[in-house]
Amino acid sequence: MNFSYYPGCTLRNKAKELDAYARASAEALGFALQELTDWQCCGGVYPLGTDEIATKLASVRALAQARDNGQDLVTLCSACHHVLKRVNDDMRNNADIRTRANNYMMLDTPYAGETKVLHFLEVIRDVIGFEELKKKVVNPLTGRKIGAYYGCLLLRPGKVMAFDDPENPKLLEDFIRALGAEPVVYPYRNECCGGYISLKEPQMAENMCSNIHKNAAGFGAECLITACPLCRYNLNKAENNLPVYYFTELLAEALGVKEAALK
Amino acid sequence: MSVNEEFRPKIVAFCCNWCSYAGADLAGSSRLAYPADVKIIRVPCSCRVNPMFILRAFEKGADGVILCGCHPGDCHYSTGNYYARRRMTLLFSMLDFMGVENGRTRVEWVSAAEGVKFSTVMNDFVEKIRSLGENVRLGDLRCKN
Amino acid sequence: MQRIGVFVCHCGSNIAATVDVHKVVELARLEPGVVHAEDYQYMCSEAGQAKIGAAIKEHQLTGLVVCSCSPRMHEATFRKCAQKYGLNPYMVEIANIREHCSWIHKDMQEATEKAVILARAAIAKVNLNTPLQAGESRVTKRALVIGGGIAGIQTALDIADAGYEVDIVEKTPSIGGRMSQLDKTFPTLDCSACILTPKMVDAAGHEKIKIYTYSEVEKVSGFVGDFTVDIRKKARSVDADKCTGCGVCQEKCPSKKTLSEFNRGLGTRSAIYTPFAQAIPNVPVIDRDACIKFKTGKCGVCEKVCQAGAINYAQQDEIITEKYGAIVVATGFDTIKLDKYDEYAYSQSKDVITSLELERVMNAAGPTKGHLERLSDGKAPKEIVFIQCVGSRCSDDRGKPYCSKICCMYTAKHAMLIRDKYPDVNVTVFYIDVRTPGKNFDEFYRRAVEEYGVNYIKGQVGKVAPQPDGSLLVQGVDLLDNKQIKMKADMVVLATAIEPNQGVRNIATMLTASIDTNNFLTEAHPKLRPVESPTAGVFLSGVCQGPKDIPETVSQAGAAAVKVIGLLAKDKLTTNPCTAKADELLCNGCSNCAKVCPYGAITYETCLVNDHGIREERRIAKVNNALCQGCGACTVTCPSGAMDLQGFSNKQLLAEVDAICR
Amino acid sequence: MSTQNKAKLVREISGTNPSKCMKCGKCSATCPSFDEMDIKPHQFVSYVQKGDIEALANSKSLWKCLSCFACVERCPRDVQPGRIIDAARQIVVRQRGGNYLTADEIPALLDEELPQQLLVSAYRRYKR
Repeated sequence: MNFSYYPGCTLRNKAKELDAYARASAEALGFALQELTDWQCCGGVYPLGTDEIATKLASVRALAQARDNGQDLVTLCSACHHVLKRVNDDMRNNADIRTRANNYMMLDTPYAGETKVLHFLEVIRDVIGFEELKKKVVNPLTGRKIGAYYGCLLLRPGKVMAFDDPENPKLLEDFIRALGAEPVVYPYRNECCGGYISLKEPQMAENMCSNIHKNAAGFGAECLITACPLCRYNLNKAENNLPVYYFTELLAEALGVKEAALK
Repeated sequence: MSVNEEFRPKIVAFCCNWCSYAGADLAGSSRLAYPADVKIIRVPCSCRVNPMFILRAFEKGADGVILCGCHPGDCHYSTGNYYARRRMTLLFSMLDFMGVENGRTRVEWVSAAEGVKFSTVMNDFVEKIRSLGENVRLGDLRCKN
Repeated sequence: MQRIGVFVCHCGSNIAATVDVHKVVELARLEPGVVHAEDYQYMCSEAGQAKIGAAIKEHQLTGLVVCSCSPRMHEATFRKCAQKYGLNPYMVEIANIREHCSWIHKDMQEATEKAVILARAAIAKVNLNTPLQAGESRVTKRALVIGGGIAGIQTALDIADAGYEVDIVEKTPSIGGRMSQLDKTFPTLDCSACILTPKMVDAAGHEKIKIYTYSEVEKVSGFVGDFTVDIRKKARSVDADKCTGCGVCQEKCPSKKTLSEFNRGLGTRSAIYTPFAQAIPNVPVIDRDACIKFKTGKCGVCEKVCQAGAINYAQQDEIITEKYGAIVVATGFDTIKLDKYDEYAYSQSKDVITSLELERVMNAAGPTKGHLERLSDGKAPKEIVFIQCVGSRCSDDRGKPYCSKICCMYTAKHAMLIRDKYPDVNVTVFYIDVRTPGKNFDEFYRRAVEEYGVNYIKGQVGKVAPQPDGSLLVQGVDLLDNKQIKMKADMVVLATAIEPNQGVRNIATMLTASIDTNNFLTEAHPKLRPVESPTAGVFLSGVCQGPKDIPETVSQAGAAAVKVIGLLAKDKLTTNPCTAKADELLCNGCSNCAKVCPYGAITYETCLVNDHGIREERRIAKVNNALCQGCGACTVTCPSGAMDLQGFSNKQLLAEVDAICR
Repeated sequence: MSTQNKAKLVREISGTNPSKCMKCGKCSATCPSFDEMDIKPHQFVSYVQKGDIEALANSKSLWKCLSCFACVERCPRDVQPGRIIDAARQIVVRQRGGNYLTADEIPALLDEELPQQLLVSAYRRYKR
């Protein structure tokens, strides 16, 4: 089983391990991530303005390439996933944006949102299945109490992202359970970490993140997992924090491919 | 004929008495505007509309004909709109073959509570007919001035 | 040739402000057949009708065209008027120049042109009208009420008191409906059961009322005055004639873990059960999905302990077919599902409940015996937050676009009752608007604030977050202070939007009654005919038509009953004379028309026909006028053009088409 | 640009309809940056309705919104205050000298762990 893969800028740099663990885990789970040949940075945030076309084109290019490959497009970073899914939704449902973007792109075949964008976690849930994942686990993470941190980008707006219930998501909890650990459900798992605000207003982000840590710890979490490098960065900056891991690190560990992944 | 601003199409709307005519009344009492080009003929049920009426409308110079009835399953006479739906599918495909484009004919389900829908449908249909321009097929040349 | 009079109504300024009525008159005069035309301010008024009468006499009119409001509004008025002045009522046609013209157009010239064309079409039609005679149909003097809540019970009682038979069909094992689940009622705070149970007993004991509980309407055919209805009486597995209602079976039943529907899932019940102690009839049913005997074949405890020998495991569903003259829909409401509103943590915490659940918690017969306690740990709450408008007034697809109407008042009631019984409990209400239009309603809400010290905060709640210590962190806003509020609460109560009961769409379809996008049944006229469905013989009672409180429901129930009584009081109904008719010279007896007729109104007879001097026997379609409802399906299906619809004939409709396309 | 045109532009860029707002305040009840904002989320709508884009453009709130979409998700009227404030931000950064972040500032803000994503995101939101 092959998927087109969009790693995004941070996974080439500060979050190399998020990417490496994912590739190794994918192999162990029986699917391959085929990196798009010339992807460009998604921009980190979805351009909200209805008149912003140029800033959406990098995403359109990646989406169209996946379509031409005849593959679904998989992402790992929450931000890339958010941007690609929303631009894809625009290309499918917003005639004005579609026309203008295609006028810029001059593709052989105009792009109209044909590609299916999947987060790595959605692949595990919808294509592999948690039962199957459970079977492949060789080092169950028994006894570990893990809090899932979703953040905003995977979940909202719920109608476009269609990732999970934006107010009471379950995907990461099911994932943690499949790895043999115990998920800790805490209500702040879908609260914002502060996102890009941490660049100029680090204190604001820190306050938000410490509330998240406090809440998760209060319900008994010993560590947090996330899919987003920026969430992890912000969460790590808060005082008295719980350790924060990429979900792929725990996945690779449970699948017994962690050591090999970083070689 | 090229599309121009002045073109005022002739549009005949057949509305069933129980749902769509009432829906049109509701559009009226809610003051939901749609172009005056639409003229409504009341029929007891959408199944009363004989394909002959629609052919006659085009013969006499109509530019578009729309048939509105109760939603499937909600027909006042239980099954009338199902007959209408089947008959119109055949008729419209024949009309298309004869050069009266599919855009000039339409079937819509509008309930008595859907004043907004009635107005939206009519606005949309008129816009469509305006974009298609005058109907030149089927017209009885003897009717021309 | 007809002699047609055209009467153009100003409708005050409703028509005349947009349509040049004089121009319509002037141009109508030029139409073939028109011998008289005039305009008047209110054609439907007595003076207007007198003008029509005078013109009929003066000009020997044979047909009338009234250019006015919708025929759905005043066609009957003008037909009566024609009849009064000696004209056949079916010689009248209406040109709808108000709803279909003046009200939706702004440009006077455009509207006038359209009004003239609509008038022309009506004139063209009247030229081809023929006098029609209405027939008669019989009235079955019995009514059916679907739904046994307060709306259905009240309607049934009122009809029965007038001396007509009424059957109530209720799908649950007992009548009583939502009101039986309520603890107290606003704005008087009297006990719901105390005022409802006597009515339930009255209905059960009334000689004219028959109650089918645990039953559903399965099929409806026929029409006003003569409906035939199939009712499925679901197998109770208990013989109602033998059961004494002693309750031993429920006590001894070993399967006790089913969530109680009556207690909104907050408590449990046995597999053999009556929903509540005052249930009518006091005959339990066996829930076959929960019953061990039905699941495994072993058990049979209830049969052993029943002294009366009433348990009957072999009982089957029964179909009862009955005739009715009128049908009342009183199917009521439920609260919406909250799975799309989990920012309020309804599925994450037992201490977040709906208002209807709070009614059960506050009720002495409820899961906590009336003690106000947290459902998670049984502790007494000290801080309670109410959130208004949960799922109401939403334009997204999570909730409902309408105001549920009852929530402001019942929240004030709950707040007051809690503060009254537990003065040490703080109560905070987050509201968007407090809506209290009703007798003594605003005074009631003010009492909650002024006398009972309920803390009302204008603003919504964004999130309810369960905390590790078991409390709930409520994050809301105070819009008047412009401050975000984070407060700890022990319980959160959601004023959940109401929606028509599941299954009402199915019932509407069976009755061919119209229903709106929110699943509320549509009334025949929003102001003037609020308790009638547009389908003749079908009436509406209670929340199935729109959100209502108890006093409104009871008034509407009475109003629906009066309409039913008015119908049942008649021995005969005049039928619609616009029925199908076959031309015997054209009919070839092919049977196509009979196949499409939904009423079985067409039969075939062998007749002697004189076709231009050739006398022969032919098989010819005959329409039964009492059965034909005038849909016209047969007219289009007829390959030889023999079948036509009186009042909407091929020629008349073609004349209208011609007039419009001229 | 006239105030009216600016208000119109905000409606266009945001693609939202402020008239749908019923003033329930759920956006402000939801917003994680509420305390840092001078003009509160529920007020964004009334500022656009009044046409007072100037005040909105000069507000601190422009730079405190996290684009977390919690207000968008929970708004019962589909008004999307998050898009409205972004449109006001766009109007500011599209003007000459309207950038909230300049390249010179960046070296001082960097640290060892800082992900690239943070820089590009902040650039997109704060700078033309």
